[in-house]
Amino acid sequence: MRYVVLGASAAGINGAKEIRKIDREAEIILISRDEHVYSRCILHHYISDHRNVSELDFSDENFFERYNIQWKRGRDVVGVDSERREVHLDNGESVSYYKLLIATGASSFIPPVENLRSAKRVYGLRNLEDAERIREDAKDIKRACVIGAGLVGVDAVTGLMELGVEVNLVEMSDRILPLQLDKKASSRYEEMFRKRGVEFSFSSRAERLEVDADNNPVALHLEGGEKVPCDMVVVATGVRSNISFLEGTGVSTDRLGLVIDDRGRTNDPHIFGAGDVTGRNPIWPNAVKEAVVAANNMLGSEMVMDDFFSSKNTMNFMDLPTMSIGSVLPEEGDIVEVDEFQGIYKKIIHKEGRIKGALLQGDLSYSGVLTHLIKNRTDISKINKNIFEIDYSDFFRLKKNGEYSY
Amino acid sequence: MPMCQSADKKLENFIKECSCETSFKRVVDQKVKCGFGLQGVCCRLCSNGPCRITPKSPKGVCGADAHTIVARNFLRNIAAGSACYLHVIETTANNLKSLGEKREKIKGENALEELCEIFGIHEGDKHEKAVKVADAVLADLYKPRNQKMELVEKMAYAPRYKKWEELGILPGGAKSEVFDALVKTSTNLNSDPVDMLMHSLNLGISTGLYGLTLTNLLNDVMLGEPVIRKAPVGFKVVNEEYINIMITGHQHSVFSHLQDRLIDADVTEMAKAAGAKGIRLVGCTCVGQDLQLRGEHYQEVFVGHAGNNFISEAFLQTGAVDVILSEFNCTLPGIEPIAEEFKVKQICLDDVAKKSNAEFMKYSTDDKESISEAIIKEAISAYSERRGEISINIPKDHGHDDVITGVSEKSLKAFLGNTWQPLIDLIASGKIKGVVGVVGCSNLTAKGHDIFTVELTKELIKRDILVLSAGCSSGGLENVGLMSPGAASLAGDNLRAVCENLGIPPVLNFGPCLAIGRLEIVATELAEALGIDIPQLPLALSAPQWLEEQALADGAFGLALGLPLHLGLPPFVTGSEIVVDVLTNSLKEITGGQLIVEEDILKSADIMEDIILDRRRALGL
Amino acid sequence: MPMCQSADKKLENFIKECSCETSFKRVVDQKVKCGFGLQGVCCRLCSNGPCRITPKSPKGVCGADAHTIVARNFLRNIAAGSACYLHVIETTANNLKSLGEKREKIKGENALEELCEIFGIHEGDKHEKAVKVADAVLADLYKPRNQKMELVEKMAYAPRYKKWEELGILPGGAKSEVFDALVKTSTNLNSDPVDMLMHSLNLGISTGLYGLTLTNLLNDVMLGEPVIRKAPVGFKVVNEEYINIMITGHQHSVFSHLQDRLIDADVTEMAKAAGAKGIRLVGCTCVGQDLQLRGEHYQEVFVGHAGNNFISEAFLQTGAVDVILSEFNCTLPGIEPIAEEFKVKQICLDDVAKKSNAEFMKYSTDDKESISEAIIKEAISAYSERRGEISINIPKDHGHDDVITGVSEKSLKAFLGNTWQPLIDLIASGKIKGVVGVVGCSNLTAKGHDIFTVELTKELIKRDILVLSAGCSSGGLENVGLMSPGAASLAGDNLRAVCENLGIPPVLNFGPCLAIGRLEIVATELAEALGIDIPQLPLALSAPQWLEEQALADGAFGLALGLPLHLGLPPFVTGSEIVVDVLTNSLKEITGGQLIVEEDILKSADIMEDIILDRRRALGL
Amino acid sequence: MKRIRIDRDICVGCMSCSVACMLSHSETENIHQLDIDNLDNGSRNHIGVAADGKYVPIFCRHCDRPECTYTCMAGAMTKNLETGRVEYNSEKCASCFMCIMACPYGVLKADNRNHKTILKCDLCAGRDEPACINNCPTGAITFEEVE
Amino acid sequence: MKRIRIDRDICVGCMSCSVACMLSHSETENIHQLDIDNLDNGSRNHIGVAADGKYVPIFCRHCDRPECTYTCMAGAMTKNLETGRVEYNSEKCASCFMCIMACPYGVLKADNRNHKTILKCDLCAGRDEPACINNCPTGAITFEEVE
Ligand code: XCC
Ligand code: XCC
Ligand code: SF4
Ligand code: SF4
Ligand code: SF4
Ligand code: SF4
Ligand code: SF4
Ligand code: SF4
Ligand code: SF4
Ligand code: SF4
Ligand code: SF4
Ligand code: SF4
Ligand code: SF4
Repeated sequence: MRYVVLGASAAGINGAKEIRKIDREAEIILISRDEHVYSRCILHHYISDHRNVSELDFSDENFFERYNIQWKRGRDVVGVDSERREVHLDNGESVSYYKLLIATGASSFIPPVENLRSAKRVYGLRNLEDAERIREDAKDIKRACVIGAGLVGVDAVTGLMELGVEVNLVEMSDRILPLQLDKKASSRYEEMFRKRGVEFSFSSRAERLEVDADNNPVALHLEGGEKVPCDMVVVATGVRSNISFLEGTGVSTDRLGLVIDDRGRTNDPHIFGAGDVTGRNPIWPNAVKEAVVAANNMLGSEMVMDDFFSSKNTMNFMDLPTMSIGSVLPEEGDIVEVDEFQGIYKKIIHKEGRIKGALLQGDLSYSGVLTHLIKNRTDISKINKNIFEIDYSDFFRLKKNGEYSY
Repeated sequence: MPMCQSADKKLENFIKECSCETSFKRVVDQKVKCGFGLQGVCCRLCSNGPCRITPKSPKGVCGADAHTIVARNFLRNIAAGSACYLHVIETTANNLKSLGEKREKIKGENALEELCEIFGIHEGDKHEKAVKVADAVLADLYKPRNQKMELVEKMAYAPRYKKWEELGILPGGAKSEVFDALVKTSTNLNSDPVDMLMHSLNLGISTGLYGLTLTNLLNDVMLGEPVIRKAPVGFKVVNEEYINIMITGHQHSVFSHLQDRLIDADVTEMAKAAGAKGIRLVGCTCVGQDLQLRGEHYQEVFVGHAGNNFISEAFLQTGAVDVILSEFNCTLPGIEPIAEEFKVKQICLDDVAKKSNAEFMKYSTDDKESISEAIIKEAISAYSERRGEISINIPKDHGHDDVITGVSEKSLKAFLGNTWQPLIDLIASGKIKGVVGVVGCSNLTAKGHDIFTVELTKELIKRDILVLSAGCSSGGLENVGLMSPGAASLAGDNLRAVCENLGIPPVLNFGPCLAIGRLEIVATELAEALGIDIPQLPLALSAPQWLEEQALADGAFGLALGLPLHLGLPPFVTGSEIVVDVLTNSLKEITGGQLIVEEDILKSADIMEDIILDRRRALGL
Repeated sequence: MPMCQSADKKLENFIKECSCETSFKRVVDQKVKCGFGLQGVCCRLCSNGPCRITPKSPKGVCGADAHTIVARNFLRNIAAGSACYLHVIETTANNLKSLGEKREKIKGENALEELCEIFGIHEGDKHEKAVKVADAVLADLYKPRNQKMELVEKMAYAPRYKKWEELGILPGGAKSEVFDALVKTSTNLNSDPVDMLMHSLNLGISTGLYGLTLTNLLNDVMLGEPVIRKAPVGFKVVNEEYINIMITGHQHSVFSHLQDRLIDADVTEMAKAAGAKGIRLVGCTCVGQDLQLRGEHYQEVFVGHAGNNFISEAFLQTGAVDVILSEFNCTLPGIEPIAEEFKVKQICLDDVAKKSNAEFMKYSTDDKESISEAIIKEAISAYSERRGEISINIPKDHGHDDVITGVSEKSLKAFLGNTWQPLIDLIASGKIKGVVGVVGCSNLTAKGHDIFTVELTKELIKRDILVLSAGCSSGGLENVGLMSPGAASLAGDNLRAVCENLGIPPVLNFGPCLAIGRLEIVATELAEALGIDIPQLPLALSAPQWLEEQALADGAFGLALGLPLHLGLPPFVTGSEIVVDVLTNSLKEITGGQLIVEEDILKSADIMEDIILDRRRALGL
Repeated sequence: MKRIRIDRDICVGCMSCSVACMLSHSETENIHQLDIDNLDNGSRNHIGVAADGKYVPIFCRHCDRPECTYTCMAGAMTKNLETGRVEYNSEKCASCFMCIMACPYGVLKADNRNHKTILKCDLCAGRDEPACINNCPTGAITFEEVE
Repeated sequence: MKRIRIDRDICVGCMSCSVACMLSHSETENIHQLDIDNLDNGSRNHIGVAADGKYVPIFCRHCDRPECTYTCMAGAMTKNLETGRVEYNSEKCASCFMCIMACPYGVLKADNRNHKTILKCDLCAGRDEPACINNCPTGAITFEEVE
């Protein structure tokens, strides 16, 4: 049996590994545009020169050899023939499959701001190539502008900052990481960034990019008149799923991306999907789990994806870690509990005995329990304990095989 | 920051804002407590150890089982606690002796007369008598173990003395009894838990009669007898316009010279020259309560009692304390970094209480004048150097102005018309159901800081039970207002009526933990008046938040007296069924006393109320 | 059954066959030792605890850090150890006083004269002098802490006394110093590790001069001075044809009356009537070694020393012991079930050593006759009742017949011709490289039972180092033959020649651990003869298998004397860098002493040899 | 595979297991050499205190479906298919702490010193057996075969 | 693979396992040289305390499906398919802490000093066996073969 996996990121690599785990004999071919296996989440470490390419590799050592997976690297898939069960590559090659796992991920989306799509030195931060170019260009430039203060945008800022580039971060909201952090937690980072020379333009949208004669950026003009001088722009405002190769194949997609069910199945019984290519729940662990689920189902073993909970994030900038789970901004009727001491900030929002969100900055020890409680909306009202001290001890339970459960 | 709660919410909020760490935070860090230690079944005496009792290893290497190990640990703790109180009475007696020899002022002449009466000292003028009283005490303390102490029979209630004699627990020389208890509890020596428990009772007797009772009575002579009066308490008592010295310890007589010197005109002038109005003492721990108890005689120099031991770290962070002057416990090691941070000068008068960064000025009666001068000098220089550098933040709403203090067995009896009859009548009629002494330390582990103490007290007074208190628990009760007359509104109908009638609160403040001895004199005198022995009184004792070894020694005295003694947390003895059974059960047949461990506040109140009701029934009330 | 090994293989094999469990098995059960306890960073003093130091909780609730907690635990252990030895000298002095008052036999008249010389007592006949000597000792023990003990200056080597005076560690009344150390180590009292370490040295001085040295000298007067002779040791010494009483403890003078009474004709008749040839004493623990030391005077009643403390459980299982008579340690709780099983009667003469199932006959000089009668009666009845029920199994090949015993500072000097010169010459010439005292207890954790002690000793004598020994380590060394003349063959060439020439073994037996004081007198006299201070001698001390608190107090004396002291296991202090640094490093600048912890046997020998070689060089040898 | 079975009722909070874990992950075999308040030492297990004050040993389960591995985008947390263990490779770890957040049992925390590595139970890889189980004086934790 | 089996009922919270873990990951072999209040020491296990006060040894499970590895985008956390261990490579780790968040059992934390590396149980890689199990006085944690 031959299994083909498209994509060498979280979903692709883990899916392939899972297939191998279940079936020691099957033939597995992994096809990826990427020439290297690398973690897209730490490209900023590459930019700042903390890691080289091989150090971005999140897969097991000698992954392909070890797990006996054939890798067609640097190959684009241009089409799928679901009747003949073949994928067509950009070099003309066709690869047949018994079952196919689509894990082609997503690519940066550059919004239609004047000149943004046409100018030189405007990059997303999604692929290694982006990172390579940014790193290269950073040698020649003085100032950079980053649009979008989500995780990717802030990652880009740290990468550039380490290289000594002056950075200005432009964001529509009033603070960085508006989806993950509250004002207090963001401010802490903003203060630290400012100390390192980073500037912020909040509540701002990009209006147009001014370029020079060589089509290099000169300044980003914001709505409202402000002008941010810059020699390079990094756009971190969103991604679009890589599904163009599925046009006309009959495989179901929608405006977000590839459509799959909770078993990773598409509308084609031999085609499965996982990860960012679905456009949904775009966080790493979900990509991995979806791939694991899909792989199991591909091999006939029933497994259901039961955890779509994706509002959970951690970050670690300038040695200050933060964890954000669920809703960190209170709504009416919510009870907010805050605990602050010596640089550690903890906030838990709960209502009617259920924790809705948690924000921890500084000390994340043992906090995984909160993720579970928030995700499952567990009732903690009977636990007579300081909410910040609730841990797994209050739910302790062992399965027969020694695993924990709830 | 995670921290434990306090019954005193204002204190709790103040601590939340404090910049330096306190015990309130560390108690959370230390929340995982070793089960072996809690049960008392860990032994660390020798290099074959440490040994722990478990199902697979039910004996130490030497063969000691759980009972031996628990009893050894327990007796050693009690020996140390007894030693602490005996150290206090030894210092006190030495100070009295010196006062007599140097013919200094006797502030409590009546008290001296009464002591001479009890001791049988008739010859000499008052100063010579004072010397003889002191010598009698010291002679007893220094007897060898095979010579019974002579004052025991004079001090103890006769039926109790007889019982102790039958049981063979009358103490020989107190210091030697402690000494041999220390020997007994070493490796491959004593392994008999019952012998060790009896020795514990023996140590309890010397602790109670000498460490507690005699210290109070000798202090009465030197420092003035307690007089019932109103006094302010809490953080509000401290005034930043003065140079403030916070005192910690239990040996009030060590401050006799200083407390008078501080208000001399020339000293006040020196303070004014530095920009302050004068120098004042602020109370903390039991010595503060002792000053408060005798506050009638120190109205100028003593501004009031700020609170109990566990408020000391927070209190220093008001910035208003210029000097910490210690001579005993509780002087928390936790104050050291705070004193550094707030530039507070630390001075230690007795090396048993030496803090790492304190200046040691060894107190002796010969040096007391020069020591007072040195302290005054340090205080003024600390004030001058630090006030510009630190900020003052005194929560002026913390505390109360109208705490009733100065209660002793004498002042209370005098208040009732020089007889216990009114109290006996109130008890007989049921207006007061009974009496409970809620005494001893403050800790952070029985529900939180003073929480058990305060809630238990509220429960008891709701049930018309009069509460007498002494020790750091008093420090907690008075700071939440339970020792002010207004607290009567929290009492049950009967008790409230009594209180409002007499103008007293339902919780009476006897002062320092030493005064537990005074409380026990009240019990003795009531028993005597009723012609019964102590185990028959409608009275119980609770040390809900006992903290230290001294508290255990105190408790041993209560048990020797035949009192039911409640604790809110078990001592580290639960690893031995024999020890637990003797203390909580068979002791009733031995001394009449009983240890009751109950960690639930309501159940504790129920149990004590039941005991009181039982005894009322037995007395036909 | 898994059990630890012994240097004494015959013992080990015997234990393997024993039916009752011994410490050898339990040490395996207890092999997992708490890291906090080992490091000394667990504190169990109060109800906010137990507290432990960890990276996330570096202070106890009260604020005590690792240094405070370690120092507190350590000082309290030393106080207890000191108390043990002081209890022994107090009993001994009381017995001497009684002997003088009742004008009983003085077996060591020369010894009495020498003591009077040292103490400056010139008036009265010998009995009156004996009383004065005893009184001088007791008076010192009972002084309050602020009065320095008078005999210290008389007993101590002058340069040492001067050093102690400079350091401010001259002890006040020994019992009061112990007492206040106990107070100091309670909650919220002392937190200064350096102060507590200095107090430990102070306690070491009283331990060494009073607990060790004076006990030996007073025993010399009452019981007869040591005379060098050959003696049998091991399990073989016991003869089942006699009624056998095994003694345990340290207070030999408590047996004075009994040991003479047992060989009276009428007592021997009573024994014969029961079917035995007589009643005999068998030695175990240090009191056995004391009898062995003075064996010249007790040749009939004392059959020999069976071995050290940890052989006691096995020895009882030979079935040949009819009575266990204890007055101090090491009386293992582990013997209780064995005594039950083998129907051995247990009698206790001092309540500090009370076993649960022992009959307590409180020793006092007034009751000694009736106590001896009672003991004899119990012994005969035990013999009669039990011998039919149990089987005897004495390994007659266990032990040696030719152990050289009776070595003291006097008998050794006399042996050398009443001068130390021969020994000094041998050291100067390099025939004896230096001297090491391998002393103290036996334990089971430093490589096994006596294993470290024996192997270290073999290493040292291989390197021509003369070994002096005292305590349970001697019990181990003699039972494996190292104290027999034949052991010379295991020594290096030089030392072997010396030994064969003089007819002595390379390991000299000073007797009980009390005799560590005698060893230290040898050191002092050698220093004096050479005109140097003790830290300059080519001499080191090792207590490789120290066991108890007493050993730590002993060690404190060694450190105060300026000796390098090796231990084979660390004391429970490694949790504090300050305490470790003071003991192992900066102490050299303070008293000249140094603690050396080395768990490897060869490295230990290397270290001590290096010290000796360094000092030889410094002396120009 | 074997898992550490936990019998919480007999755990008395002595923390010997945590000490053993620290020791087995320090440079020394000798407890006396373990620097016990040094933040370089961290235990991969911990004792939780539940609301009623009882102690609960919280140990990594090496879950069959380990959330931590799903969430780890650096490939540092992986489930070893052969041994069943959830392994942590600190070199790959990007200190993002997603795994801490993901473990529903709150088992994980970062190391005490630098807060960069995850204190992840490795079942004492490289040893015959986990150090903690042999150090629990009450037998509350044992190592047992499970499915 | 072998996993640390935990019998929580007999865990007494002595933390010997944690100390053992600290020690085996510190520079020294000798417990007495372990600087016990130094932030450089961290244990990779910890003892949780449940609501009823009982101890729960919390050790990395080296999960079959390790959340931490799934979440690790730097490849620092990986599941070794041969040995079954979840391994941590601190060099690859980007200190993002996603794994801490991901581990559902709260096993992970960052190091105490710099909060940069993950204190991840490595089953005492490089040693014969995990240090903690041999230091558990009650036998609550044992190292056992599992599937
Ligand atoms: Fe007397 S010890 Fe300390 S001062 Fe207070 S009550 Ni005196 Fe107890 S906590
Ligand atoms: Fe002296 S204590 Fe016990 S008897 Fe022996 S050496 Ni006397 Fe030490 S083990
Ligand atoms: S009480 Fe004993 S077992 Fe518990 S932590 Fe302390 S020393 Fe260790
Ligand atoms: S005295 Fe006994 S129980 Fe205590 S540590 Fe020593 S061998 Fe263990
Ligand atoms: S004295 Fe201090 S360190 Fe010791 S148990 Fe009490 S709070 Fe803890
Ligand atoms: S069982 Fe093991 S892991 Fe748990 S405390 Fe004991 S030694 Fe540590
Ligand atoms: S750390 Fe990982 S393997 Fe361990 S219990 Fe948590 S999720 Fe499971
Ligand atoms: S750290 Fe968490 S997610 Fe990772 S293997 Fe362990 S349990 Fe699973
Ligand atoms: S912290 Fe490290 S291991 Fe964790 S997700 Fe980030 S890169 Fe991966
Ligand atoms: S498996 Fe890992 S986390 Fe678990 S105890 Fe072992 S080393 Fe620690
Ligand atoms: S060693 Fe055992 S009893 Fe102690 S904390 Fe750990 S699991 Fe609990
Ligand atoms: S902290 Fe490390 S182990 Fe945990 S998820 Fe992140 S990278 Fe993985
Ligand atoms: S098995 Fe785990 S918890 Fe135990 S010592 Fe090893 S690493 Fe630590």
